[in-house]
Amino acid sequence: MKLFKYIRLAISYAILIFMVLFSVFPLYYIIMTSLSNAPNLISLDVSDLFPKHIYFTAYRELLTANYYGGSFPLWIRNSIILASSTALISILLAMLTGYALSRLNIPAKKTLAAFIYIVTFFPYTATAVPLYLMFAKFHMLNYIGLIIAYTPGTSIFAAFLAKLAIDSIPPSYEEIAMVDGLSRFQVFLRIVMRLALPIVALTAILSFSGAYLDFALAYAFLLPHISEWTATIGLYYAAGLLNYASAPAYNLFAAGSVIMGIPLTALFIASQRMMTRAYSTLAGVK
Amino acid sequence: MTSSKNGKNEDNGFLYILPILILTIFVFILPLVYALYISFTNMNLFHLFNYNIVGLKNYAIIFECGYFWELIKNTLIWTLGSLVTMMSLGFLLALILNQRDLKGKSIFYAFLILPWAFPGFISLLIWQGLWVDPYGMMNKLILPMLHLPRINSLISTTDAWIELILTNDWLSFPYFMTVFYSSLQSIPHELYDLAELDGAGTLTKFFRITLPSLKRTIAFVFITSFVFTWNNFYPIFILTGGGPGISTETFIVYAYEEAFDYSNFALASAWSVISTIFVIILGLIVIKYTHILDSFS
Amino acid sequence: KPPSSVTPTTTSTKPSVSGPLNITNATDLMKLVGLNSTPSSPVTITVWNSYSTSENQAFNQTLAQFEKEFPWIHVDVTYGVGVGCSQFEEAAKGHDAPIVYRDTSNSGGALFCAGLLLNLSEYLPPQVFSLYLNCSISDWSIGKAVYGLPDDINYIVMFYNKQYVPYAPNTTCEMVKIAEEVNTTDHVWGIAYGASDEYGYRFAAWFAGFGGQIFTTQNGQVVPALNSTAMVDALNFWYNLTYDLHINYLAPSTGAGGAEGELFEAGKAAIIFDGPWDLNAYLQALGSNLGAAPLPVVSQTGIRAEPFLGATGWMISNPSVSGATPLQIKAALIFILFVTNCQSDYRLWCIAHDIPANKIAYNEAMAELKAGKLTPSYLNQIMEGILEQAQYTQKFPNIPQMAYYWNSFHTAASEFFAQQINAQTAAQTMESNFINCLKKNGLLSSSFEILPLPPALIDAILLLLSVFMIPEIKYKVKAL
Amino acid sequence: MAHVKLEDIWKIYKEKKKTVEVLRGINLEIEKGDFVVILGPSGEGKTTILRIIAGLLKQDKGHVYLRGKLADDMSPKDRNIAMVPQNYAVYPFMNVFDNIAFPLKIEHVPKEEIRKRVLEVAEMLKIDNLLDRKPSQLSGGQLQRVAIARALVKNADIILMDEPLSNLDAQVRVLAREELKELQQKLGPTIIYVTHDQAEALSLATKLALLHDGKIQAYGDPLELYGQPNNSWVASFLGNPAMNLIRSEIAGEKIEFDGQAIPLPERFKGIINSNKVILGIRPENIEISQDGDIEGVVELVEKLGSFTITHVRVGNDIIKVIDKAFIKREKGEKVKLKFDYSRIELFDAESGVNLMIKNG
Amino acid sequence: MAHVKLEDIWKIYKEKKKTVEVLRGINLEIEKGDFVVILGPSGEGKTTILRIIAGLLKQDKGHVYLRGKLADDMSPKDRNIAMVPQNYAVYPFMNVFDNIAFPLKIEHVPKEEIRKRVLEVAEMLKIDNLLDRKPSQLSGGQLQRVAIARALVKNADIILMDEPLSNLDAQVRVLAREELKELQQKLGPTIIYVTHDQAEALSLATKLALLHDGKIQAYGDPLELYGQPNNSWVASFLGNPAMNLIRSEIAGEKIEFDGQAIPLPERFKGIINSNKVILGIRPENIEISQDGDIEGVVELVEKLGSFTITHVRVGNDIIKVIDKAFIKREKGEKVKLKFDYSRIELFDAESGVNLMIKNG
Ligand SMILES: Nc1ncnc2c1ncn2[C@@H]1O[C@H](COP(=O)(O)OP(=O)(O)OP(=O)(O)O)[C@@H](O)[C@H]1O
Ligand SMILES: Nc1ncnc2c1ncn2[C@@H]1O[C@H](COP(=O)(O)OP(=O)(O)OP(=O)(O)O)[C@@H](O)[C@H]1O
Ligand SMILES: [Mg+2]
Ligand SMILES: [Mg+2]
Repeated sequence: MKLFKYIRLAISYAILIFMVLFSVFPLYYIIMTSLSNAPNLISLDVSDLFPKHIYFTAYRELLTANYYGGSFPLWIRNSIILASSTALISILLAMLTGYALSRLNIPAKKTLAAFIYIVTFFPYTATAVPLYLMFAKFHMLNYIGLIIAYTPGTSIFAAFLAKLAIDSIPPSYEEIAMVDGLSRFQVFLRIVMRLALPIVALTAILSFSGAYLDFALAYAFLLPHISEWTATIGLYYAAGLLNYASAPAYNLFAAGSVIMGIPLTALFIASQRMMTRAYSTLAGVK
Repeated sequence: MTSSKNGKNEDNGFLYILPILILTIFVFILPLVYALYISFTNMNLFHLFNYNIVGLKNYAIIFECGYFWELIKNTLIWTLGSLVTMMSLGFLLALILNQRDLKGKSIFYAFLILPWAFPGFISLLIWQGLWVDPYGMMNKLILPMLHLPRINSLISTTDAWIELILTNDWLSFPYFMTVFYSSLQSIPHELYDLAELDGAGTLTKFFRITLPSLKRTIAFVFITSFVFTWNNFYPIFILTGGGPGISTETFIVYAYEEAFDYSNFALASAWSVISTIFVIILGLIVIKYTHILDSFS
Repeated sequence: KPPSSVTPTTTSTKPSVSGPLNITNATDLMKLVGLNSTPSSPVTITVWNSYSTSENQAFNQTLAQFEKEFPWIHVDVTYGVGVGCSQFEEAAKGHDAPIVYRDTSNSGGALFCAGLLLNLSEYLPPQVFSLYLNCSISDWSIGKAVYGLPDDINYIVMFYNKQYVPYAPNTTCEMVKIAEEVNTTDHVWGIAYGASDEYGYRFAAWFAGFGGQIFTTQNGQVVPALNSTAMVDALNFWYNLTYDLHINYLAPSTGAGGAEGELFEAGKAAIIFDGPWDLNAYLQALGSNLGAAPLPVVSQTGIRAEPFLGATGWMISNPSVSGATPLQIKAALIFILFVTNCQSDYRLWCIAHDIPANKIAYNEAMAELKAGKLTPSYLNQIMEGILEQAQYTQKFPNIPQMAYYWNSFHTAASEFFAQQINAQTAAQTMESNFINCLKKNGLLSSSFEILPLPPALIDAILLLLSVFMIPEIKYKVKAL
Repeated sequence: MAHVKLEDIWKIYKEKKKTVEVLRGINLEIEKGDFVVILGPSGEGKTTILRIIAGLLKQDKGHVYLRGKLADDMSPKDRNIAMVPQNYAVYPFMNVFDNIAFPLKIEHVPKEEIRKRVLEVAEMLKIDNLLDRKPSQLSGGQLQRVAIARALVKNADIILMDEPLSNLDAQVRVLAREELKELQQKLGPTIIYVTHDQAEALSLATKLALLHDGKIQAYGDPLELYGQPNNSWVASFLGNPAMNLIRSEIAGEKIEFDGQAIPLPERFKGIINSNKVILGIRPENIEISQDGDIEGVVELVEKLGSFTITHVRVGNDIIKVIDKAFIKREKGEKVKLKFDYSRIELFDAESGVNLMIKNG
Repeated sequence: MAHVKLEDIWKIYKEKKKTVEVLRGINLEIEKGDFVVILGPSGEGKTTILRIIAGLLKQDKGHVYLRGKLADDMSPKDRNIAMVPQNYAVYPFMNVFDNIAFPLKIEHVPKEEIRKRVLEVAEMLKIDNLLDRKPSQLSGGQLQRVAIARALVKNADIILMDEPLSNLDAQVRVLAREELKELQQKLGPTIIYVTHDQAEALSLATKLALLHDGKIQAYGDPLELYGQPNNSWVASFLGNPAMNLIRSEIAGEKIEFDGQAIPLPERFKGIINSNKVILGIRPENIEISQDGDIEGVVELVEKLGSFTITHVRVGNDIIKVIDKAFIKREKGEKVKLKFDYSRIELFDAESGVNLMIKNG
């Protein structure tokens, strides 16, 4: 009994440690690349894993260089604004939809739910060009357009989780607030969203990182104005990955992604506890 | 589920789902209808404006081109291979983390979600470098250390799949781990107590309680991730480019090439439409047999 | 970074102009496009610029000068446009294309054939085109039409590491011998060439060296000619180096950013084939050990391996996709003439080592090299090697058919180098893939008839879709 | 003028195929300051009534009047009602202070005023030392006080309470009940209180409403209803153990059942016209005693501390008797039962109506 | 030989910084066929005890003996114990049949045999018509039967039940209680039953164990414990309303409190050596009567149907009295109380020990 327990724990820790190494190793590699000045992804020796010199040139360049009206800090700022707005709107949409599906009367609810769900199965390759053309027609090749294009996917996915989560919240929380003088919508904002916080956190993370890291759509929409670029586009450009007529500067690319990774990782770690609860309503007791 | 019963309100909820409906129409349905329409035309770079309806020609091309079935097979290998491995890996880690007597859970967890929290576009490039045979660390250090044969995706289709799927696993296991971890935590421990009392061993408990309890979770993430992986082409694009030959090329990679390399928008749309019909059929089968949407009735 | 001594200041090194046309000042330029006086109201032109970051340093100087000379033209520049035309196509389809666009000549060829670009020969006198190297302008012509003005030419050359390679091999036999020696004595790869990750750009040089041609003409129709002994030989040549002699490292990715280049930079490969665009990376890594020379003569055939000569350049969209007014077109013409004039082109050479396409700038560069003016001095020899290659190049086929070559080649080649098919099969596959692609896209008469699609069928498809999505309908259908 | 008045309220739930008529014509008039308890088995629609009064649910038919005014079209927030929901619904993400202050914050009461009122109510309910805690750190009893405090702080004159004590320990429940009663007497609001617990209903109510079958079966003084139930359902429902109900026949001056006969009390004479009746007598009104006139056999003895319930088989009926705590009886023992004839009730065998009330 | 024996069981939970000693030396001997109820307030460790007996939790100190054998190192499955957990833990994803059959399936009982035994148990518990249903389609009462059926089907001779009736309606609960009792009498297993509901404890237990402060405070026949609590905590806990406990002083032959004095009953004479005591008397052993000798004022009247609890203020103490149901009393009325001296208990004021038991 005891022995079994020790063996089980030993195996568990072994797997965990192995997996942590597996997870962290490529990231370590990225950080190292970002701290080198002769970017080399491939022909490293094992001894090079512990570099003798550390260069901050890539960071310095990214943080100080001006690219004809754009600069990496500016792009990061743009990205954060764009991604946060996307996250906010996705949350709102997901929760609204989840709330409606859970609490309110909607004709043909199941059909509607299945329908909007299945619609998201369509691949980007099918919708990319039409989407661009449509948005061009409506003069929405800008942040608003991007936000509109980003939100529904995550929102629909999250709405399903939100629905299940709201199902498991006793309605009396809302009712008491209504009796106390809030309108239904205010109740939704102030009470329901707060009670379904794990789903809100998950939605926030998924939609934030989706918008924050997107390249293809942002590039198509925002290309003309360098000052409006997002960090991803800027990074591709600054590191020379958009143009074959220059060798890619992987150290810049790595440094940029490390800088970009900081807010994202912070967000993940911060909402770790929420995320580990986000799916609980799916499991177990119905 | 009395809560949803008692909580139901007479209010018309239509207003609440109107925003998502409008956006869905705008962002999915209209482009889709347009894509469907394009797939019946000959729109390409040379007929960008003056294209005509060519009927089912594009679909005929697809079925006659000879690699349709090869692409289906590849897409299934890619999708199922990735999904099965990353779900199992995520599940295993979730089970490990869910042990009550394990210490340092949140620290392990924080490290383990890092691949998810890091910009994927650079991770893929790094992985491309790691897999280079014999110079990348995977082949130089890790695989030899584990006494495993080296992997070279340039000369072997099997190696190419291993490389693709392992990389995709790295990118995605944190998500599955999170999902399963959070679901596992919500299974009442009394269920296990009781089974243990009745003489259930670890395996019995796993198969008779854990798995059935997570059925809904598994179904839900399976179907969403199935679609996502089916439609995800960046890893293939960056790591193997579909090679050797077209042995790791999937529907979507192919459609992407048609659209963006050959500018044949019509054919690309037709590929996408066919691909989508496949996902939908598979998706509906999963939905039907797992009753995943039942809680919406 | 380029050596600082050659960085020009706009005033000091101004190459003298000679030739049939004099377009060095603003009024000349305006006259050339038919403007006799400065227009009363300013115009804005949109410009998509696909320069790399270092090229943009030169471009921005040029731009500043341009705006000073033409204060009535406001240039709205979009930086960071990728080469390859998909972005432009989307914009064009949305009638939102830029007025001026820069891309490679083969992208431009496709766009021109699609009717998205202006035929410049209708707007500019023929003498203008003789300002550019003939090879570069021919890259930008289809038949009599010229659809863009080149600003650089490019091709691949052989880079080698002098530490391992005592002299630049002139034939493949020499190359193999050197590589074998490097292999045995220095224990590094003789050659690094990612043949299986190739889309046929580099390989085209070897194909030509074995006597092959990508296209031939049959009954007046352009058809692929990949299924030839030249292709089989060329493939087997590289196969032999890779698998029999083990002197070529089959790299998974090409160029300075790929495995090829990185091995070369790290001193783990002696020879690679790459273009001058990656020169900076190699210079930085190898310094005076870097050597450059033309691709060798293929010993079996006695023919030189000739790379594609490509040219990037500036083009003007058809007003139907950019909505440009005649005045804007004129401004655009002035702009592309200006950014490809000798001064601007020379500036690109100085700052980014682009090989000039402008004759005067090219000659100036050559003269500089001859005089050994570049510092550090070893750079002169490298650049000479690079420029020497220009004599041994083949015309880049800029016909629309070319777009379908790359993937057809790649698929079969990667399979071949994975040892899954033999060279004959690979050559056949390439060709049949190529032909299929052309047929699918209507560039070759095809067996795919236009299948009639009766309206009832459309209904049926839509119904089918809705049946999958909406259960209610399913029941109704059942009831029927 | 009734403070709260329900007039013929109907409520029908539609679920998939079937419809459930939960309320089928509820009429209720509640005076200001009443403590009305609505008692009924689970699932009979008690919560539904409260939600209709609060405006959270719309009745299908009938009218709600509040303070004399028709309230059908008032939204919940305009009805100035406070509510303690079935599960307290104390917001888990706010601390106790914020929970109590929430209704005031919604009304934009000034900060200082909020503080004052929250403290006042918290002191009254003896939770002023818990104001910083999160709900997860509170026991059931404390949670319930917070919920009540939140209802009181609004100074609403109508308070709805939905089984507020049902989650509490037995001990705590009794204490809470007493406090609640005192509070109501002190502050004087109209309270409508819903429960399925009789002891609670009887000890709290100034007026008791019994809900069954979608109708109010009885409404009035709790002890009167207890003593003289107006129909056999009320008799069988009210009281724990419930009233013994025995099918009997009137044979002249006798009531006969199970082969036994007891004299028909004087007060029933002349008003009985059917001869099949149901005899009702409460367990506490039966004594096991040698001079009893009904013979039976002890079937089961339930010892409950302060008293014992003895189940006595008489013919086909089981008659429950409340016995002294310390009497020892064996199963199978033969006993004699003595009814307190003055406390016998008779119900119509068909309609279940109390014959005394119907005819008297 | 005890069927189940707990010997000095200690259990300490470590949580982040603080450790909680939940069980601090539990001793308990349970005979075969006993129906032992462990009664204690919420959170005192009742579930913990059951889980230790079942082997699901390891005690930190002490031993568990099952059927005379040391069981400390037996795994749960070897203990042959059945259990009904606090929330039933009916597997939500199996139907009723599979739920009941689960323990048998694990033991690889043949299919036919499983069918037979499940049907048998299901019939016994009257759930044979529900076998196809999913748990989500069952009511609380039905769920509870399923949980019990699952425990019975194993034919284990030791069954642990953790508040199995706590989720049920008051009415249903009383019925379920009776059924459970009959079932135990019929099948004869040893049942260890945990609850915080006194009525349940008193009516079910053949032996009652009171848990408080990590110790068994009292163990024995429920009515004896009720009648003669061995310490003042037991007295205050057991009974609803609880025993009146009044701080008093012994002054010669008198017991004095609140300015009143009553004679010291004969049986205490000679065994009292401290003069500060706590006088305990149950509300049902006090009568309000003219010939009472203690004077008080009515403070509150709780009418509970079958009886009334009158709170009488005597000096600083409130004394509760169980009164007839129909007596009307007003707040403020002056009354006289008559104690049944034979039922008085005295406890030590310091240790709370029953002086009669301690010394006699
Ligand atoms: N939204 C709804 N749709 C359908 N049926 C409902 C709905 N709400 C309640 N019901 C049904 O109406 C009946 C009355 O419900 P209600 O909650 O008012 O009962 P209750 O008396 O408060 O019960 P409890 O004592 O269990 O709280 C129940 O049978 C319930 O199942
Ligand atoms: N795993 C644990 N870690 C720390 N403390 C625990 C743990 N399990 C229980 N406790 C604490 O031990 C005490 C006893 O818990 P237990 O569940 O045995 O009580 P209980 O008597 O069954 O209560 P209830 O009547 O509420 O079911 C409680 O205070 C509880 O908070
Ligand atoms: Mg209710
Ligand atoms: Mg417990």
